[in-house]
Amino acid sequence: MRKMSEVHEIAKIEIAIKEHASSLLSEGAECIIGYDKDGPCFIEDLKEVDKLVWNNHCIHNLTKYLPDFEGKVGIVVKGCDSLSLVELIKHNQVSRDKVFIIGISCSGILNEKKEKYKKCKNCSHPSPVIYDVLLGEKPVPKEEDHSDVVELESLPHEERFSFWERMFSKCIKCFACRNICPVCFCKECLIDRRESKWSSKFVSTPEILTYHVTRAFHVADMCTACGECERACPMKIPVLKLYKKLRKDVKELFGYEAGLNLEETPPLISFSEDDPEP
Amino acid sequence: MEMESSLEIENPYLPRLMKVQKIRVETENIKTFEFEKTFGHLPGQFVELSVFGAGEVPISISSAPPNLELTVNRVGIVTNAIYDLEVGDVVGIRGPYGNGWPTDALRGKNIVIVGGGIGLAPLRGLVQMILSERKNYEKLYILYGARTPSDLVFKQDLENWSKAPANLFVTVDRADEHWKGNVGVVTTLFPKTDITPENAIALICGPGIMMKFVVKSLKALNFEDNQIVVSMERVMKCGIGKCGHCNIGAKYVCIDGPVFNYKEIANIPTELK
Amino acid sequence: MKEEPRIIGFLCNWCSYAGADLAGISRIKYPPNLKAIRVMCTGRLNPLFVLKSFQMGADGVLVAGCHPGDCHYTSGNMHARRRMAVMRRLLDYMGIDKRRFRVEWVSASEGTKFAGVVEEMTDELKKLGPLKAWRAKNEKNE
Amino acid sequence: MTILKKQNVSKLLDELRREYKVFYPTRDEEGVISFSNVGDVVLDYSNSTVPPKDLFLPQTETTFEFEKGAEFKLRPKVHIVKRIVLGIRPCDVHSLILLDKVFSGDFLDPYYLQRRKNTSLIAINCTEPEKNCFCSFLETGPSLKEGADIVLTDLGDLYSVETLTEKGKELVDNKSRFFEEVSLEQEIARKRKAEITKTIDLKEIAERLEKSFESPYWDKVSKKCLNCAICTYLCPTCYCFDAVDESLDFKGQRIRCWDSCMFPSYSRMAGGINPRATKKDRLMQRVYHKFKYFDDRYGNFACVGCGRCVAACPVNLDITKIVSEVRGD
Repeated sequence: MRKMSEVHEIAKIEIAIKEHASSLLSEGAECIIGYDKDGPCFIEDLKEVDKLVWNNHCIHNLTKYLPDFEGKVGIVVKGCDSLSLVELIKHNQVSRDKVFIIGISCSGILNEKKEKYKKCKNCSHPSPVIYDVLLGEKPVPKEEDHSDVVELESLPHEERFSFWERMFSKCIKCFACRNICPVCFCKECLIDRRESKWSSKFVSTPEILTYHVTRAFHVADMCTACGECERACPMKIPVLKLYKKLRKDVKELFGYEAGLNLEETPPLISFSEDDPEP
Repeated sequence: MEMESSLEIENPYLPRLMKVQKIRVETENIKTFEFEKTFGHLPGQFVELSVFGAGEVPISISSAPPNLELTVNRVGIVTNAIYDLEVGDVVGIRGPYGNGWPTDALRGKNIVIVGGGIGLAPLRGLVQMILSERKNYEKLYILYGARTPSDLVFKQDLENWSKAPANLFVTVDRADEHWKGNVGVVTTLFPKTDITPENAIALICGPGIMMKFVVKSLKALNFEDNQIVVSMERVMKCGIGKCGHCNIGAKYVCIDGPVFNYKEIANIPTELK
Repeated sequence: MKEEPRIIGFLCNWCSYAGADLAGISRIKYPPNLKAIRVMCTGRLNPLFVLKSFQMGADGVLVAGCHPGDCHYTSGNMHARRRMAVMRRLLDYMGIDKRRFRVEWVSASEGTKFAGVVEEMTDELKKLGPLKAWRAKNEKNE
Repeated sequence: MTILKKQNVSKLLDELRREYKVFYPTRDEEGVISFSNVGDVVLDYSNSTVPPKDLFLPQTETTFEFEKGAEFKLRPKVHIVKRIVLGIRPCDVHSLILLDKVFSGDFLDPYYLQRRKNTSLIAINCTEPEKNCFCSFLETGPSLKEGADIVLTDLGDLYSVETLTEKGKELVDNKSRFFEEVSLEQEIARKRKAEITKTIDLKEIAERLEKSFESPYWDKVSKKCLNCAICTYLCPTCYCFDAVDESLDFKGQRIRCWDSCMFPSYSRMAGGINPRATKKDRLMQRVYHKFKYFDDRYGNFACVGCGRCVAACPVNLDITKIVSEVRGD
């Protein structure tokens, strides 16, 4: 249950979102990417600003949609989402001056059963790291939780493999994890390229493993563990456990965390003389 | 596990093995392959052609029966594999599929044939058929356009048709130094002809954008929708109305087409993209 | 018959491939378990190469390139070093023992080192046994 | 009436397994429900996460193998195994009736039809639908009147058993020791009636869709679509498939696998032209195909109201909302 003060806080945020949306649209913004009662929404008309909400359905990472727009847009961004936005800007998918960031400090989104979503349970960045305006009270960031990764690491190889084998044998290759991922911004995915024969349409567990490991590797230094992939998965495969491992390794090996600032060079497109040996 | 008696179903996915008998180079990227004369087909029908290991693609038959000739442009994985075939190589063929041109409805009519690029392939068999029983038809116009002179297919046929009792007009989008004919897209040929909609049927095949503009030109000449017949191209995987890919409205290009009366598809806005 | 380990080696054209060649012409004995694939630089290595190797039946994968600092293209191997470090840990996490994926720096003059690496790896893979789990199965149960 | 006591279900299952390959709903550790022939049977489920259509149209299957060489060989791979699907829901049974229409006709699909012919269906009526179920609007549930061989209805500690076909009757007769004949008229009254709460407005949908080809509504509603294949892969009536060759050297196979009209590659022709190039085109195709084109061709909507696409869409696209809202103006 929410405390009364929190309810007030939520209502205040919603009003502020609407106000910012109105002024942005009247200043000529192409669109406001926010939430309505059905999830992601795109407000282009001042008359529709009232549709915007801030409540417990606002789980989606809206930064996914930013590269679809060319003009100036306003976007509602939670703490976790802001990390993806940093990556998008860093990788030239979004230009900073074309986006007005309505940042929201968020204490976690509740699902239908009034429990925190899985991805919100161990939130390390409740407050946006990048914003033009910040709504809500700024909570303190927590250390990122890697306990589930460590737990799996401690198992013997066979058990690790059978864990992933069982998980990925469920995969139906709907590609929701890839398509919802903000940092999977390639226009054409390697996995879809039939010419190269690197991937097969034959759905078998090794083939699925190859897909997921390839994707994990491709987003290794961009993944911000926003958790959208895992939330989207209809088969409830804990894919985040894979990506979090990469975040952990990249941090341990190169001291880098994706999504935290715009200046740092991504480690997998750079190197240093004294890098650790593989 | 206990086996139950199997249904007696002929497997429509199983191709017939056939050998390439002759190959003719049409352009830099287009070749015509000749096979045994084993099946009866209608001009405008197509087959599913397999190169095992590469895959299967729908290819329209470019000859009049009983000859079986397939003209292939290399654009993807499978068509590139087809392009590399040699005489004697084994391929798989399923079909013939589709409805073909409405040959009966053409009798006693003035016929306007408009082809663009390799789109002349499904029309070639029709022209051959009409010329072989010329007296059954009235005037015959053949309008053909390609990007450049070197992209013109069936050069020998074009040569023959120019001497046959037909009005042949050929154009290219871009000429080279040897080209003495028309230059411009295929629709620029219409003013050079005396085509009228009276007792006429127009049959079109070519890239989507070309067909769109040809339909426009024909309508400007007062052709009715039902006097226009088009042959459509879509992604196809099965050729027999199962896989869903070639769906246009309630129609499947593979079993309801590929030849459509323009009236059938005119109301669906995505049809001629 | 016991299955012999199969190793796929991605060898850099400018050093390790020549190193392997040198091992050969110097008649240094080493196990015949490695199938070499020449790449122009270890920086060319796509993670898919490694995954596909395991999927197609390799028990081990060796990536060998120029010593850090000696890359023919200035820094290809330096990039590879970072990527392979991540890859190696990731594969291990997925259940492919670290020892099945090795990255070594072997120069054109290090025939002996090359032979040693292959020998060591073959021995290790013999102990680990075949990696069946990742191989492509061709039929899902009906 | 005939009844089956709940405690006899597993015994019946064991017995059936001697003669048939039996598939039934199972629940995994993460709570995903799917049809399988191993694991514990779960019959108190609302609906499976994945529809049982893959038992008839597998996600991947080999249509034939080929071998190049001195003699060229083709080997078709049609599977003929006697099977039973136990615990299939009415909506999913109806989806098979729709798929039957697609896979028969002028060309018969032996892969699908062999499986259908050799599979008996023991359905189970719905007494507790999910919040996204809207089968009553499509008359595919919550109770089943046709399409299965046997229908069970949960009456607390027992199931009432109705046989709908000769095959079903034979099955019950052969295994009569697991079933009981009782007069339980009062029990029928106890039958919980399923409450469908979700609605879909199908009034004049064909006309409304006909008129809205150019409607700006589609631009709006399609903007958030991610073009993943959840909605189509989890749809029990989606049947589109792709066919590709997989080969190494001289041997190989032609496989067919599910494909989705939500993928750009679905309609992209070799050479790059794509008649359905935008999200909007693809979403429209899905909706039009389900509620107009399929109806025009086969006389039914290609939707059975199972609600899976609504429940699983990661961005809350709701086809019932689209169908109810779309207007020509």
